[in-house]
Amino acid sequence: MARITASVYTSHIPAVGVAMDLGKTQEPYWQPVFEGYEYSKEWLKENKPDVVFLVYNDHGTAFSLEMIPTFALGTGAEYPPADEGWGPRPVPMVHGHPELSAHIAQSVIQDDFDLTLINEMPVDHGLTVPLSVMCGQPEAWPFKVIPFHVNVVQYPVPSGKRCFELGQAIRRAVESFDEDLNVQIWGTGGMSHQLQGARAGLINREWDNAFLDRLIADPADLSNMPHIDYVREAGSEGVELVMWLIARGAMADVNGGAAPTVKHRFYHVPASNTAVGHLILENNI
Amino acid sequence: MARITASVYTSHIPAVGVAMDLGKTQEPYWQPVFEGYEYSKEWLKENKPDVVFLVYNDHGTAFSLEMIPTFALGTGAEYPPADEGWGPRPVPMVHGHPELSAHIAQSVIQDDFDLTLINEMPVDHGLTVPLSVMCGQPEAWPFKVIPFHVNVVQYPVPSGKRCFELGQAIRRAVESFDEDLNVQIWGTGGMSHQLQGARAGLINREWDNAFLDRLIADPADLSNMPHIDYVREAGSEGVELVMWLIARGAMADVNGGAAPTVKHRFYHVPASNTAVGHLILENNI
Amino acid sequence: MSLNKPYKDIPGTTIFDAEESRKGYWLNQFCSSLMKAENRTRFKADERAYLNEWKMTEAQKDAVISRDLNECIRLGGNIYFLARIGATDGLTFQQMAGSMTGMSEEEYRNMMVGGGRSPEGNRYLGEDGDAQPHRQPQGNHNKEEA
Amino acid sequence: MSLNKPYKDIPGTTIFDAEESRKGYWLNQFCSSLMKAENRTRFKADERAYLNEWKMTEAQKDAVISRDLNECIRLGGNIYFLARIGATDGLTFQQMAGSMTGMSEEEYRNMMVGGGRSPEGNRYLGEDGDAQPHRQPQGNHNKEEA
Ligand SMILES: [Fe+3]
Ligand SMILES: [Fe+3]
Repeated sequence: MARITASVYTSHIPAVGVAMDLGKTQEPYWQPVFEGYEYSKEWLKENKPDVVFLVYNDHGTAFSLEMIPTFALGTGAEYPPADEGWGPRPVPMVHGHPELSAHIAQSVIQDDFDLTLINEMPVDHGLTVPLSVMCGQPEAWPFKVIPFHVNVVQYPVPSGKRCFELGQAIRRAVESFDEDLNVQIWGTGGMSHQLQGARAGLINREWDNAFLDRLIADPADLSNMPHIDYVREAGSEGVELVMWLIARGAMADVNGGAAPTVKHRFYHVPASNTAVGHLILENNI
Repeated sequence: MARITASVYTSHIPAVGVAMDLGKTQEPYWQPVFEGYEYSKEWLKENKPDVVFLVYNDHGTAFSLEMIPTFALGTGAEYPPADEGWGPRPVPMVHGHPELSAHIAQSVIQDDFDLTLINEMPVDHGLTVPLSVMCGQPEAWPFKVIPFHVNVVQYPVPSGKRCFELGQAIRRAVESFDEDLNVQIWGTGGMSHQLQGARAGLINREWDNAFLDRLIADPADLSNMPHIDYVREAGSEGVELVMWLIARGAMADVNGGAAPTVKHRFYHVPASNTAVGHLILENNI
Repeated sequence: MSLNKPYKDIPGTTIFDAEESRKGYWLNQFCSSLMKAENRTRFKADERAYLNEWKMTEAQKDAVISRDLNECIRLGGNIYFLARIGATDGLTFQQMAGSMTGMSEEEYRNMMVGGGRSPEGNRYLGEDGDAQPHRQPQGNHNKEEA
Repeated sequence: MSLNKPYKDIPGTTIFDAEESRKGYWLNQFCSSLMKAENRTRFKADERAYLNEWKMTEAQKDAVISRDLNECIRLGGNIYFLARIGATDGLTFQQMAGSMTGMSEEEYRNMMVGGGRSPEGNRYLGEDGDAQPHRQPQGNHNKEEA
């Protein structure tokens, strides 16, 4: 039987990907950022999943305004890195797990989540930067990836509560898959940042750390926070953090299991416009 | 304030559109089909809506397997008739109502329906045939149309219950729109038909009529019927009938109002492979 | 996979689920391409050459060329996509649906005019309706040929 | 429309909702086209000519040409789409974001290294934080120029 063994949370800042692609990780500006992922890379090697269910948002790359899905599940076999305007990132092709994806689609749609299924799309920094910070620069990604896109670009975006409940439905889906698979779920985006207007550059260190505390200790309560609080406190793009609730909702304790172990927690300001947040939670079975 | 004044239900059989386009409506085969819509055309002239919220399924036309949305709301300004392989139907451009669409999107997504928003797409016979049978062959459609697509092509498709609840959310959305608009909601597709395999041509007159009875009298109960019953009893394509539950869910009585008046009911076999069903329900305010 | 698929016990009926969809992906994508007039022209000019542009299996290509829609469905095709082939050939939906039953066009049309195929005996595999496997192919048309 | 839009009271912040999206549809679609290298080349060769291929307003075209991202946002642009213009110019996200604050690149970068913009006074319109309208444009850079 497939099992969700751990969840990983991380910002997916494009400049972090660029710093890796250009070999700048040891520069004084970037060194403290990447130091925060040293433990994580070791941990991931020792806890190598078969599949990562990777929750992210496409940033107007695969999805233009022609068609805006609220939740989109990748059911394809492979996903090429996107050209976001600077040319595609020099990172490996992302390989999917169509059988598990199809199974999750079947289960989650029957649980009344109105997914859009995607068989072909390029994946942008929202998906590839988390892979880079967690895996470094391998020739090929060491596991399969199921991309799951959440609309946080055009309002209304799905509520924190909806996201948290979706995580629970994903857990049910994964755990009813017959094959023995080690599955991790990653929630990406955030933490506080605003990329637009006179308020660009907003960072709220106190709020971010309270978010991490609550995500660990009481995610059900955290999931009731309205969008406006994210925007007001953590910047217009801080609303990406609702995606972390999907990953958190898929953990065992939400469904009556044991509380997860916090394996790693990291916070740093700044990377480009953004506060970097990162967390690893392991299920205890 | 915008109001849903009536709901219309009709099959959307492509051959019916072809019969109209080729001027065959008075042929003996077709005459009884179109006679069933004579009353409806008069009724529609006397009860002309400003906007029709038209629930249908795209038949692999606008949406290939590349991307399969469960629920897709048209938010664009216009939608051209599609080329489904025989060339586009000679019918007018469909004009949308972007303001009302945007309002419905806002409201319904906040009600936890995970819509996909569509700004540009061609519309196939699922949408244009209902317009043709209800309006005849005008130079321009006499009202705005908001297309709403439901995936009934690739399983799993949304449950009857989910559709019925969606109808209720659409009603709340429409009735919170400030502008004074007469809105009708149409549910299309069905009734019994199967287009594939050794069982092609299946028609279940008794079941279809029981469906109409229950749709009128107790739609909440009807909405609990599982897909497998639709398929087994009404043919593999009979599952399109779940879309009628969206329109029915938007009627006043579902939300504690008065029961609707049955203005018209029509049933005929066959049109091509399919049983033709048609119903007009008017809200009593 | 342990999810419930209660739709495997209906005779002569394939439910197009995610598994079928994966199997038939390129077959159905090829069909979708026929919504463009220029592609219909290119396909008609040289069917095999056009099919070779797609990542389809040889069995899928053969089923398309022989217009065997039942076989296309077995190989992951969905009728709404497959209908693009019929449209390219100038067929109606009734002709396409009829072609899967073993009946002649006239037999199928008469069945529909007579009220369509009865659900009796055709709800579950193992009953004795006319769509059951042991009663295939249907139609005098076919029997005469056989 | 009577739906609640509680996000209109935050200074220096535009929430990209369906209304903004309608307003900025072609502006954002133009931006999306710059994800293709050949379109970036064509745009750079003759900006006005390339913009004229899109159903944009003249005000939108002018805002693009003058690289006024704040004005682009007022006209319905969304930052993720607008970023394609910056990418075409070879700018980073930090340079783009900074350009909307009135600060020089160095001032903005220093603000970020110093912990970023404080939320204090910047949560509601009418407070006295540095992102409030009455404190624009920001930065010594601008003041020196003015
Ligand atoms: Fe992001
Ligand atoms: Fe249909």
